[in-house]
Amino acid sequence: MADLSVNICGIPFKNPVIPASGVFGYGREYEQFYDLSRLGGIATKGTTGTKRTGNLSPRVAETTMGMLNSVGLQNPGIDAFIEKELPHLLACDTVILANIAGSTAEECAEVAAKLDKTDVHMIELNISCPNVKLGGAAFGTSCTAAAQVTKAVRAATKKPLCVKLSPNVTSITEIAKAVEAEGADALSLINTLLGMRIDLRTRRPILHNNMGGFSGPAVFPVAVRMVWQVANAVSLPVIGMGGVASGEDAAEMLMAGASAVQVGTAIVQDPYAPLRIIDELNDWLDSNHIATAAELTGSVKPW
Amino acid sequence: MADLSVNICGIPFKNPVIPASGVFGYGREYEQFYDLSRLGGIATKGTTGTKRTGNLSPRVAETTMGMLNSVGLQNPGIDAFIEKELPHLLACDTVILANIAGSTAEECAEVAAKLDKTDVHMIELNISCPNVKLGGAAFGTSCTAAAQVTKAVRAATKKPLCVKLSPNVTSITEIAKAVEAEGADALSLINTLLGMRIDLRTRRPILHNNMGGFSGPAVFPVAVRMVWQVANAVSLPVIGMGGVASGEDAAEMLMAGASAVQVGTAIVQDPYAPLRIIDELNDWLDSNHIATAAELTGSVKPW
Amino acid sequence: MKQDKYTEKLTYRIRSMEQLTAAAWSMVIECPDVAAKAVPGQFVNLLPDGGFTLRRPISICGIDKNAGTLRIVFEVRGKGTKALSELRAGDTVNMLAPLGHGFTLPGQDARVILVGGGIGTPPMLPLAQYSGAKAVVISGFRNRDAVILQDDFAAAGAKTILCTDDGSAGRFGLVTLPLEEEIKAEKPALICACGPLPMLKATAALAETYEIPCQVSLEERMGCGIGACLVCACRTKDANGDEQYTHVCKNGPVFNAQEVIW
Amino acid sequence: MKQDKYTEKLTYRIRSMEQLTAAAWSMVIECPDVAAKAVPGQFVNLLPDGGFTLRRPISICGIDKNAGTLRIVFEVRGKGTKALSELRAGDTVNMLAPLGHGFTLPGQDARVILVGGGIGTPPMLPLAQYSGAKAVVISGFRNRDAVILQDDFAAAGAKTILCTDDGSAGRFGLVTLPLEEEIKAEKPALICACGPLPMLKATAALAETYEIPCQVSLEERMGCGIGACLVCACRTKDANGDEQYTHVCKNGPVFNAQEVIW
Ligand SMILES: Cc1cc2nc3c(=O)[nH]c(=O)nc-3n(C[C@H](O)[C@H](O)[C@H](O)COP(=O)(O)OP(=O)(O)OC[C@H]3O[C@@H](n4cnc5c(N)ncnc54)[C@H](O)[C@@H]3O)c2cc1C
Ligand SMILES: Cc1cc2nc3c(=O)[nH]c(=O)nc-3n(C[C@H](O)[C@H](O)[C@H](O)COP(=O)(O)OP(=O)(O)OC[C@H]3O[C@@H](n4cnc5c(N)ncnc54)[C@H](O)[C@@H]3O)c2cc1C
Ligand SMILES: Cc1cc2nc3c(=O)[nH]c(=O)nc-3n(C[C@H](O)[C@H](O)[C@H](O)COP(=O)(O)O)c2cc1C
Ligand SMILES: Cc1cc2nc3c(=O)[nH]c(=O)nc-3n(C[C@H](O)[C@H](O)[C@H](O)COP(=O)(O)O)c2cc1C
Ligand code: FES
Ligand code: FES
Repeated sequence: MADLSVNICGIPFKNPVIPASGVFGYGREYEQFYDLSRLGGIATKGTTGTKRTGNLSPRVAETTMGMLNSVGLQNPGIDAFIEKELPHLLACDTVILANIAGSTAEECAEVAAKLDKTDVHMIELNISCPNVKLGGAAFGTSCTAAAQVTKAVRAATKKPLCVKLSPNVTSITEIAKAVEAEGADALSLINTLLGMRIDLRTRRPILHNNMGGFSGPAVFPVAVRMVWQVANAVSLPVIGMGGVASGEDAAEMLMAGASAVQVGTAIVQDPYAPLRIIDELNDWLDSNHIATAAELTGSVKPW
Repeated sequence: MADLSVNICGIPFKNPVIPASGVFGYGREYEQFYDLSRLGGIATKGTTGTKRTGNLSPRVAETTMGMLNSVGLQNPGIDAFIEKELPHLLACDTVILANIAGSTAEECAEVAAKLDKTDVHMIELNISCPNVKLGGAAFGTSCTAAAQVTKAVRAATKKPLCVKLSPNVTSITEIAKAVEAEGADALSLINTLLGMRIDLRTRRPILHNNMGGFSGPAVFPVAVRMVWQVANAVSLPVIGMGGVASGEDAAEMLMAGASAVQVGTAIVQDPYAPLRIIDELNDWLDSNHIATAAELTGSVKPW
Repeated sequence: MKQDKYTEKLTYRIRSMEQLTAAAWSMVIECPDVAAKAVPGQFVNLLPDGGFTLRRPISICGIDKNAGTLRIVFEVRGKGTKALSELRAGDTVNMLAPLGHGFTLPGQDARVILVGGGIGTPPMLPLAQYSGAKAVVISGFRNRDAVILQDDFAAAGAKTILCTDDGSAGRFGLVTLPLEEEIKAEKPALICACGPLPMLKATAALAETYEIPCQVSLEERMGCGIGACLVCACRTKDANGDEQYTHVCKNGPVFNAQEVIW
Repeated sequence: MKQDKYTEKLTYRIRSMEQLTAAAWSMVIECPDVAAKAVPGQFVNLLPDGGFTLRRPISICGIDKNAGTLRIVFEVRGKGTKALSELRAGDTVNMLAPLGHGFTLPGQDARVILVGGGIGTPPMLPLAQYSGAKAVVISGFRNRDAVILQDDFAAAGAKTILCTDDGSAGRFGLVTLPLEEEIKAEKPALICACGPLPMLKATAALAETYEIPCQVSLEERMGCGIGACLVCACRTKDANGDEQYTHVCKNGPVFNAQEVIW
């Protein structure tokens, strides 16, 4: 048994495998399958200042070894989250990353301020949702906007702040540096790429939103590249995600520079995916005589 | 039998399926498998002002339903291309798109000027190669640089000029508009996404260049999205590519707004891929009682 | 599909596989734990082999708690259902089930009308078996070649009315005609329906006109199938009539017709 | 793999499949058209089933023009070779072959020394069969459990020298020791080698010292396998000693050792 524990911003994680925001709801649906305390942590569904109903359906399309979604931040709003979901989550004996978003920097800051008074472990600020008109990717694709929203949220909370970056940019390292300069404690990446599929029979986009967020094993090489670039550009810990579906994928993401990984699409396909990834990572470490998962982080030797 | 012919910039193509630049060399290797006149056209390997040896090996890595390459524009230089390869290609009875690149706008213009005096049908200006230090993606990721190199090449040739765009940008439509404004006659997209893979055993990037160009079925949803965005942003014909591997993929790319498709990675896997795609596109049109391939172009009805 | 202790939990053996029409297949799956819990109107979510990302939702068409089996009937539409149709008795299938909220049934002695359209017909069978002679099953198909399950409905003791769009089998025309006739003949306690949206709409409209409770099974493209990923939203009204988004996989697939915003 | 008239052209039947060691397999493929053209040192490029993008290059280990078959011997290294190892006689495999530039051999009466390291040993077999008693085959393996093909070399009539890194079979140590002994015993007309880079380097160095022509078979990650995609570059010198990039799949895999920039 390798030592899988990792530490990010002073928070101890049992293992580096975290269900990604948006695929795991608030965990309740997965409790029928296993004890959530086995997870490294849980990133909750993106929560905004007030309730949102999200986009019209269809909101999902399949792609070759991936998927598109256009949920559009459907959530009950921060007050309902804190009241109805958070107590249960905090009782789960795992690290809770509250994923937040908003149409304006003020909304994000307000949500963060409310969470600041709770026992949530970390705030993950999503500046990269491709499925909403305001905020979302608009924050994540400009250094100025990314810096501004990070600054506002930073002022609103002393909680460890992880900013979640968009891959739909010319230079993700510049955004990363802008966010680091405004006091982010960690970075998570990648959110979904922007993609599209068309139904040949109806000649309509499969998603009612026309375009949507592209995730899953297909995007893994882009995610590894960006994690590597960002980890080398900033001195913050990085949580890597995008296509992680096996223990070996997790090891690769850690080597690229991540301190932990999040798992999204793989869970949509199979509720047991995070447990399998934890086991496989452990087995891989053992069979390669590596004592700890933590020592993988950033261990790739570039040419 | 549906009518597969299409017309781009006044050039008639027998069918809309074109082997993409870089995977088909100058066609010679494929003649052992079939008659090149069956192809809609051929995009030749990127050619620069002088001979280039490319990057160190390994230059290729496999990804889930995709691949990375870091060839780095290995080619014999424009003079050797015109002298040794072009005559043979022009005798093939198909449309020849000469793909060109360079470290500076001047180099690109010089190459274009030399081609201007030949019978090549179209020039495809690659401003998006992720595998070279100078030029390449540096042109394709800034509106100013993209405009500048397009302007220089435009001044050097009266041939139909297709500019090949990079997907590694925040807004591909802005680059497209900048290039349109400088006189491009057509656009082709997408070149490869930037990706990375790591060898877990050696903890080294698989590619000697660390990062490389990501292509294949995995990237298809990004390509469809960008083709749709660009086709709606400019009034130039678009040649779509990125992951096309079947007749249905080709139909989807056409619906998104492409006038023809290029096929890269699918040919690396299977030399017969373009013929299969032509046949499948024909069968799909026939079984859907659609008379011409051309009428698919841009026929998607957004929500 | 790589087998490990986690996939094993979702792996079930196929007892039998039968082709019903050119496109439709009937599969019986050995799954005692699932069959024990399943109720009519619920669905299973199958992951075909061969590189698919998303599972395919298929309604439950038969529940045999003694044999410990479920039956599903599905049509080949795209690549995923094609792959499923290539499975044979003895093969295994990766399945998450039973999922969703099923039909809420009146007593067995209450008259129910069950309306099925095309491949929406299968989930009506367990209801017909429950209500037996008190059930009227009205099913509609494109044409003769698409007709399925009529013998099963008859065997359940239900009054079985067949319609086709082109009159090539049973009655000519839409299911709403015999539906209205049957309502007029004797008002049922409940109408249940599954099929294409226009059919569901028309059925719900008739139910409203005649003030009969109506439950409809909806379709939406799905991800997780268990209520977590929120991709399968459909528009419904809450008790106050306010629009809310609910999720077909968890709150449905069966909804009271009055809740649905058509 | 979907079958159509194009994939059919590249689809071949497996005649036999034999496990040689824990990791190594021997496959005989029915391919009269390929066998008719193939020469020693060439390779085949196999596309495993199951969602792989790239083909896997494997050297030809046996050419039977009468039977119309090729033999290959490969080791399970990653997912692709694992998938190939699961094929059985009667299955088919998607293959592009024969590819590349093979060995250029002297007359059958010339003494040749064939040096194979590990899974680089298989391409030496057709050479041994050609030169028979005039061949000396020196092969090196990690340990006893990895040893392959020694009986085949002996059956070809070649002098067969086995080395292992740990001395668990044959001689203890590297192949270069017996290689130098054999060179000294009688200078060969040619040395051929395939195996890990350090072994090839050492072999080439000895060949240069003793001024013996030497041909080496190189490995590089490949794409198309036919010389078009340019991903399999290796550094070689042209006649003037100028560095040039050549391609393992087309200009090789067999090169004159003197051309190679190590
Ligand atoms: C609750 C529910 C119950 C269903 N019950 C049955 C049944 O009993 N018998 C039956 O034949 N079909 C049923 N369907 C429809 C069935 O799920 C689709 O026909 C099937 O998913 C199509 O998959 P494919 O791979 O063949 O098509 P593709 O078009 O290749 O599938 C691509 C993606 O779109 C999704 N998709 C495509 N069409 C539909 C659709 N109509 N509904 C939902 N998702 C779709 C697929 O699941 C997949 O994710 C049901 C659908 C739902 C939501
Ligand atoms: C000309 C040539 C001849 C060869 N002959 C033999 C032989 O006779 N027997 C044998 O066992 N092996 C041979 N090899 C090596 C064999 O190609 C690799 O072991 C195999 O491709 C590994 O594939 P994988 O899916 O198991 O590994 P993975 O690591 O999963 O493969 C990932 C990718 O890397 C490539 N790759 C990984 N290792 C190598 C390698 N060493 N050389 C080239 N590509 C590699 C794969 O082809 C694939 O594209 C030969 C290689 C070359 C270039
Ligand atoms: C259905 C779905 C919903 C998502 N919702 C959110 C969200 O609310 N907030 C967020 O930051 N990311 C969201 N994401 C993005 C994921 O958290 C993750 O960044 C992305 O899917 C890449 O990881 P993967 O390839 O493992 O899925 C969502 C992804 C999916 C598939
Ligand atoms: C091995 C390889 C070499 C390539 N070389 C070039 C090139 O020289 N010039 C160019 O414009 N694009 C080049 N490309 C990009 C392709 O032309 C194409 O844009 C990309 O691969 C996406 O298409 P695909 O997914 O069908 O491969 C190359 C791609 C590959 C895989
Ligand atoms: S499919 Fe995930 S919530 Fe319904
Ligand atoms: S593998 Fe394509 S050129 Fe060698």
